[in-house]
Amino acid sequence: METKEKLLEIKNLKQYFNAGKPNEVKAIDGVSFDIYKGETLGLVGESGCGKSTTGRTIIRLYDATDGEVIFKGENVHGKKSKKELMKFNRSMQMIFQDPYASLNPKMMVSDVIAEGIDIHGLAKNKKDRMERVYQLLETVGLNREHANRYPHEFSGGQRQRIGIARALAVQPEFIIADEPISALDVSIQAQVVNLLKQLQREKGLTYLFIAHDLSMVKYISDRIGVMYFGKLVELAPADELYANPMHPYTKSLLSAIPLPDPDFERTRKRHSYDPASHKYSADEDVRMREVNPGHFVYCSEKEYQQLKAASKS
Amino acid sequence: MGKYLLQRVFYMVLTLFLIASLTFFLMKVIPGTPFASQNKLSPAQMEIMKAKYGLDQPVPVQYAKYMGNLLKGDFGTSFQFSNRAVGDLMFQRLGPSAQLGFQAMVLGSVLGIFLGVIAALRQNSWIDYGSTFIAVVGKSIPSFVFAGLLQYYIGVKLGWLPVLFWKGFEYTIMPTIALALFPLAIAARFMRTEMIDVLNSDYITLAKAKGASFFDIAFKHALRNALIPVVTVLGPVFVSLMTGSLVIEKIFAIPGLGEQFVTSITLNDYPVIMGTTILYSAMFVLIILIVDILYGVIDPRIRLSGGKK
Amino acid sequence: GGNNDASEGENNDNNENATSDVAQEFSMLDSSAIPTMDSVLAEGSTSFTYIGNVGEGLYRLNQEGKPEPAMVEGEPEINEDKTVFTFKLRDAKWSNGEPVTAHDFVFAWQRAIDPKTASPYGPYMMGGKILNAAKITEAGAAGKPYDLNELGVKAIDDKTLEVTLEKPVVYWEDLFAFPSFYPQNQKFVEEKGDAFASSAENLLYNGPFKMTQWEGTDAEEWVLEKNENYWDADNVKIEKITVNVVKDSGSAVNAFEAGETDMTGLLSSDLVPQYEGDERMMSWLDAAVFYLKLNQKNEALANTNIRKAIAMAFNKEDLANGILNNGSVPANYLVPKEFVNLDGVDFREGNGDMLEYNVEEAKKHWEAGLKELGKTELTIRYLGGDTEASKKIDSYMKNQLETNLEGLTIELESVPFAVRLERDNSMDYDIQMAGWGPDYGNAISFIDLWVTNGGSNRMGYSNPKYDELVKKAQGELATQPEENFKAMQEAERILLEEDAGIAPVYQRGANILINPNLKGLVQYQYGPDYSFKWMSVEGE
Amino acid sequence: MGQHEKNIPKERFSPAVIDSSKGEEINKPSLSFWQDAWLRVRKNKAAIASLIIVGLVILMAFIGPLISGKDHQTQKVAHNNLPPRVQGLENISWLPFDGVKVNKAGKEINVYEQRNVDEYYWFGTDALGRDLFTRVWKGTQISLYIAFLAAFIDMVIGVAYGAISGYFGGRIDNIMQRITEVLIGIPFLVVVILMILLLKPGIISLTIALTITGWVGMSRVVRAQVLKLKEQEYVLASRTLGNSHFKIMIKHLLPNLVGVIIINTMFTIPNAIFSEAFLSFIGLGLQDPLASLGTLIDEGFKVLRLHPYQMIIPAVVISTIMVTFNMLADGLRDALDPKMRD
Amino acid sequence: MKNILEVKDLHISFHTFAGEVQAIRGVNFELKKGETLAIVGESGSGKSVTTKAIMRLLPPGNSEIKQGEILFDGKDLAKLNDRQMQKVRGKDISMIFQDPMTSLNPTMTVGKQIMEPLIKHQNMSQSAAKERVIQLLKLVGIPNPDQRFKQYPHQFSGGMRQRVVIAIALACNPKVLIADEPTTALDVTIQAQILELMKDLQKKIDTSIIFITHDLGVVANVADRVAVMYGGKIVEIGTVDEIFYNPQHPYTWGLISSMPSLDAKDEELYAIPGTPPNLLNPPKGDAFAPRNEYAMQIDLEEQPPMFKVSDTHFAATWLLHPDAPKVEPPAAVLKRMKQFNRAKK
Ligand SMILES: Nc1ncnc2c1ncn2[C@@H]1O[C@H](COP(=O)(O)OP(=O)(O)OP(=O)(O)O)[C@@H](O)[C@H]1O
Ligand SMILES: Nc1ncnc2c1ncn2[C@@H]1O[C@H](COP(=O)(O)OP(=O)(O)OP(=O)(O)O)[C@@H](O)[C@H]1O
Ligand SMILES: [Mg+2]
Ligand SMILES: [Mg+2]
Repeated sequence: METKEKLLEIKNLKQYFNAGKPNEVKAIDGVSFDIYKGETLGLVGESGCGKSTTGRTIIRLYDATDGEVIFKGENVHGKKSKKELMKFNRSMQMIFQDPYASLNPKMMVSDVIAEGIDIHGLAKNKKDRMERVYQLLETVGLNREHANRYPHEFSGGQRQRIGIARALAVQPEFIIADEPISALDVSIQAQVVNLLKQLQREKGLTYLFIAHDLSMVKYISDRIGVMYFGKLVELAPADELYANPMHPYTKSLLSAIPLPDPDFERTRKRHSYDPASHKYSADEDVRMREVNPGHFVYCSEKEYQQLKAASKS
Repeated sequence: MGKYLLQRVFYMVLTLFLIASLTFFLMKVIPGTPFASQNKLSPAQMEIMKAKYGLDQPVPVQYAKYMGNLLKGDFGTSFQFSNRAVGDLMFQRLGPSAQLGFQAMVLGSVLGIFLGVIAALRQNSWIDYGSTFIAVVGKSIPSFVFAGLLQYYIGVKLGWLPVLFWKGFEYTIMPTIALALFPLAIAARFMRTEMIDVLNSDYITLAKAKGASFFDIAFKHALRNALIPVVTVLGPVFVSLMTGSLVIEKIFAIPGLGEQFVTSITLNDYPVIMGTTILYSAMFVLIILIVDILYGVIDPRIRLSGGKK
Repeated sequence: GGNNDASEGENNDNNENATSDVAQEFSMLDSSAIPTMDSVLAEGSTSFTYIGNVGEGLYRLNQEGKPEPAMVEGEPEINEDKTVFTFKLRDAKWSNGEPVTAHDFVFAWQRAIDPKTASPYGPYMMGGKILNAAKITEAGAAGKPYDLNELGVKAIDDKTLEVTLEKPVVYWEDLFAFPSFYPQNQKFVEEKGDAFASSAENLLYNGPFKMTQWEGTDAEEWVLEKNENYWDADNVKIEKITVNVVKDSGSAVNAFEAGETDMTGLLSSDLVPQYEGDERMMSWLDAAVFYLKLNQKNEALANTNIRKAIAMAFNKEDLANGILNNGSVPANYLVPKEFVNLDGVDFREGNGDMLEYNVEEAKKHWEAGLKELGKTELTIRYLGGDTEASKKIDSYMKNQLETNLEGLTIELESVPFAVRLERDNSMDYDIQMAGWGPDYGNAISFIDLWVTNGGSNRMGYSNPKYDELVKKAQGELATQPEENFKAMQEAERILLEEDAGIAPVYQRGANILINPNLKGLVQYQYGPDYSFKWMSVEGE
Repeated sequence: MGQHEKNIPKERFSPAVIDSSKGEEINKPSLSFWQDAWLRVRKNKAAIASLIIVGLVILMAFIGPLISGKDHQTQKVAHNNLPPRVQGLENISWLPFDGVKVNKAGKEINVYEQRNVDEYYWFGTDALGRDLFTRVWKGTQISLYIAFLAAFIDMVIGVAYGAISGYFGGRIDNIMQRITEVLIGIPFLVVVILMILLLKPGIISLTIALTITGWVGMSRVVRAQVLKLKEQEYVLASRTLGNSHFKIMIKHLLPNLVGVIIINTMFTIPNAIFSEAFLSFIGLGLQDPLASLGTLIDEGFKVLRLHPYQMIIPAVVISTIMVTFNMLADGLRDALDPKMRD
Repeated sequence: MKNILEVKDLHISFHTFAGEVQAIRGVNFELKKGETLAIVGESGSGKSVTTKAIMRLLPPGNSEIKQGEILFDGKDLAKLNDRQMQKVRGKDISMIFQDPMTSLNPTMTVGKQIMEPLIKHQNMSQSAAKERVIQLLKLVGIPNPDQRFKQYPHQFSGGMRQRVVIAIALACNPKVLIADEPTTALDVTIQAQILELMKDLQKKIDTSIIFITHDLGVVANVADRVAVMYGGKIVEIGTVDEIFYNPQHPYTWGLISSMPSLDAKDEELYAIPGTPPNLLNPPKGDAFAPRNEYAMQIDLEEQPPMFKVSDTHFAATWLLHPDAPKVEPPAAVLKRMKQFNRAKK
């Protein structure tokens, strides 16, 4: 994995809402990780732990309170000229969760998809523009006839694919997918996941895949990060995380996911997680530590030693 | 909560200051003279008159003086009513206006809310259309027409109620009814919309699933929730009612603020115009604050967090 | 009014019988609050009316509207020049029992002229008439020192008042009957300080009535009760009058119909036709005349022909009878009908109609005027009022003028009263409908309006002949009633017939509803609107 | 749930040919947002009736003055205060179009015969002898003009103000909201009077005056809506694509605000008409000979007992306009408001 | 076991301006005492409508029960009037909805909301009801019930609110509890807690539960029997093991194989192509046919009847017709079937 090229480096990223006010929310509180070119990094965690905020801060929808996001060697949040911004906007894109809210109900599908093409002037003329739209529609498994219909005429899965087509229109390298399937029917989820995988293969895309459905995340991701209350608590290759969860929160999370297997469910044992169980003292240096190669856990030095010992045995 | 209130009060004062300043300078731009006998006055006399009311000084000086006095609670003296402190004048007249406004508000909003609830419960039935119709017609008949007809038929022809004046409760009935039409119309219309909205919400479905009766659903569950937005709309309406309705006060000969205000405007009685504007605005921001506090009473979500969001 | 003395006496006798079973009290409506009860500060007819009923000056207007001695006992001594008057005061008392003295007059008059008081009517009524009044005002305005004792009024002793005029004044009795010249008790005024005249308790009364309830200048209700200390109290029948303010004329009528009041304020003209022929409606002709002011600063209106054309081009008859329909009469004059007479001959009889409605003539003048101006069409601004009534009239005027004078466009501007005053003051208008009600019973009250640069002129009218006549009427002819009358009639003729300086429109009719049981109401054409002194309530 | 015993021909169990592209076929009728809204409006009978009546009133406002054959400002004092009389209807005594007036004594008199008038004044005449039919429709024209102009400016300022305030949020929003607070803190009457006094009295200053505070309501509604909309994912998507704020407002926010804007406008219109009538009452309305329904009602009210038709007719017209606009607004809201959808 | 609820040949339509939506087109099932029946299926397949029909909570304006019976304790709920139905709701049958954030009245204290059905159906006094509420709150695992009683919904977290809703539903010990996606809006960890709670409570008061969900994992966790709905019909019904390990309907196959299994990584997920049918004009034949890769001619022409697989297991697919060709289910399903057959042996 060391040979892989770093596409994105996130360093000590912080995002506080209403900073300084009584209703301050530390949505992200010092998160660091890297994303390598061509991989899929899954991000899981319970609702409100800051997953979406992380994604949105990376793509500059929010101005980071602190920390850096370095994309291909450049700080995303630094001052940028209009041209640089445009370039950045082309290389990083986002897919959203809600297939209903993510498409402007008053715009025709062709205009939705072509929005990026128009903004970046990618089409030579009207005909070229439509050609590109048709091509994108086909890429995501829809057909040309859909171009001049309105979003509300589509099912959730179809809408989600339109959203993907919109993101693809500017030919990005990196896509943040914020729970792209959690609002979809089980039978439709697979369509979208397959599409994402296929696109990754064909176009060498890199994904940050945010979800709370761990089984799907495991299926699609190379590595998985687990977030808890604005902090990344564990980061490991997908299989490793499942096989060998180290942080108690990860363990609890894994134990809570129901599997479509009655036999298994009958014997399931749930672990609960109590953050107080760590008993960190104030001066302890709690941070991400690499317990196994590529497997990072948020822990104190003491816990680190214990984990290290446990994983060896 | 305390801090929040403090902040609100600060904004209130700031708003009032801006309004006072704005009105003051606007007042200086309006053409016209406050001296009714102007065309009988010699130039020398005009000088003397202006000097008496301080109108001979440069505008910034007048402004500074006015604001200084205002801080001391002194609104100046009226031009049209000699010897009369604007403060006294206003507060004395505020009484009848406020009473009338309050009565009309209570009558209008209670009836209006009732009408709106009924309309929403029987959406698209003849009751619904009927109450909408009443509400709209109520709003579209100019109040002077309604008040005039009321006065003539109830007061003169039937002799049920006194025609004019402000001398006791029975004197307030007709003007209250005439004035109540406006809040009634507004309350009815907003209530209907909000009620329909609320009736479609999940917790109403859950209430039904609990086996709650029609009555319980309408009045125990839906009403209070639907009231929250209606209160916002009615707040400013309340202020405008409290500060007096020119038309109603004129027709029923009520010594109120509204009628006084218009007279002062037509006579260019600057101190009264200024004073009334400030009073009106003060009541306005105060009522907004009260509405916000009222929100808390109706909506526990706001009560405890001390502010929206 | 109009009852003669004999019948009045009979009435009084009858009333004495009637009083036993009918309460001598009534209620009435007025259309506005009393802006002030301080006779020195008063400037409007509402104030004058109530001040006039609770106070009294050297003279009082009688049932015929003529001044007769009131606070004075008998005729004054008048010097040769008719400029120094020595009055003997009668034994009268204030409502608190103190005597009314000559000092009270001196105090009030000095107070009225004092620039510190800034009274609007004091200097207006005194300036140029009472010795040194104008001088004090000028000094005050310029910020120079002045001496109130220079004013031509002196108390020789408690009961003797000496008044010195600047020059003879024909209508001096009127002047001394006017509320601005009423006495005030120095001790009382100074004791009360700022509170003086701020409510019923802070006033003293020397007239037929006293106020027993009045909470201040914006009070909407007040009560007058008979003043037992009044010197002529024996002749005052009414015990109590309750007055309420109702601004809306329609509401007032409703209250009257419902029996809630015995007398309304003036009816708006819309309501008058409804009561045509009704015994409850009392109508009379006001001394107020309405006319178009033609601003001669305007190039076109500087042309006499154009002015004449305009003055003759509207049908006054139709306006008065068809549109106003409230007893108003067309005015082909400036000095109103039934206002002043000399030995029983009305002013109007000497000076006939002028500037009558005559389309033919108007057109001729119009053509001529246009030719002189070298124009074929004119646009003229018309400054109108913003009340319903004035809008109707203005609209009619516009229509008439435009129809009858080809090429004329009238631009109507309806503005509130305060704005009109200001525009008038700065002469920012072309044509304006204005009216004038007199302050004393002499034609000069109208005639002196249009002297060059006069305070009320404000339309650039100037004619030396006219100025000369007015000056004579006020000066050397002041003591010769006949010549004086002639001079004023000539001045009016010049103003209207020669110059068409203004275009008279109508003389206002006034109407109120009054309970037929109420007798003896007297209306005045200047100063107070009414006197209640001689009223009584009759049984059914 | 019994087993199916019927014998079925074998060939029917052969694999079906299914066009895979058909899998994504949409067989719902293609309805754009507007078609959909129209279908909903159409279901609402009251709204449709209102729409038709509004149409008729607008039509009459324009052709009424033409078909009467009379002018709205010609005065004929000899013909003043005539009650309505309509050809053909004049002999139907229970209709108020027979030119008959009841005098005080309760006797009916035909004013037309009494005054020797041959002409027919369908709605009668006013105090100056002007034809009321023409004046009523001219007045309707003006009332509608005022209403629409006020609504238009309200729409432009209110929408822009609300959208900017809501979209940029933060400090800008705070300042802008304070400004509106100050604006609505000053009594409507003061603002209006100041406007009318500063500008020349007349229809334009009236419009501006009505507009100055009128838009605040709109801006609040729009702001609230924008606050919601700007967090919508399609707006975020557009931002990640690099769209400018201005374009986002135009392309994404505005079209989705159309519903609330229309609804609000529908409420602004009767309000403007109403305010104008109120201003007429206090004498700050239009300049004669222009008349609006408000001024006509005001004039008519003064002589209600003598000439009732002078008020009743314009009052009926104004009430009709108000009722229908309000009904229409209700219908549109039900149709356009996403909350009201199933 | 006794059937507590029987739904027979239920047809429900909605009248919309676009036409008649035939949301439910002949649904049959029964619910036994004490069991949990899970209903799974495509969004829009009619799960909620079915259960709302049982509660008679369909919007009164535009919905219509066209035919069929809903037999509860022998009486047909479809024929009750509003007043009679009010006595059933909350007492015999109660319901939990998907979104705990919106299903509580924001302006009423939590205690009051739980008390309401107690006072209404069991004529309890205020104080007795209050005591019971506190008991209930304890039962659903809310700490400090005395204090919580007086609080408002917004002072509760999502999971706690759903517990409150459950407390309301269970207040009168209903015979049937309908839970329409009760955990979809919750986090997995909280979901797990709620599921455990429901199972616990079911044991205690022996209610029958109808549990609607999309999540097959949840189904595996809670259900005794499972009904699979598609296009307004039940297409397969059986015990949880039968549905998971021996599914017969191609739609059930699709559902099961579109879930990634924890070990399979690189193989592509099975995706059901196409979109659900439009119930405005439902297809003549099997509604699933256009998306069914095993579809036969007859599927397009005629709706399949319920074929019996076992005493407890039925499926509506022509593939079960004796004359139909034998087809190979997707790999993921095959694997499960093998496991099942092994287990059976
Ligand atoms: N614009 C905002 N202003 C204030 N607080 C915010 C804002 N956006 C998010 N938050 C808060 O930040 C925290 C993290 O939110 P975020 O949306 O990133 O969570 P998430 O992990 O994506 O949750 P979910 O799984 O529900 O999508 C939450 O507590 C949320 O309330
Ligand atoms: N009020 C309504 N008016 C018209 N159609 C409706 C209405 N309610 C439901 N439907 C239709 O009935 C069908 C079944 O809906 P239902 O809500 O039962 O689906 P569901 O299986 O519960 O789906 P989900 O999993 O999304 O909750 C859908 O096609 C839906 O469009
Ligand atoms: Mg999120
Ligand atoms: Mg559902």
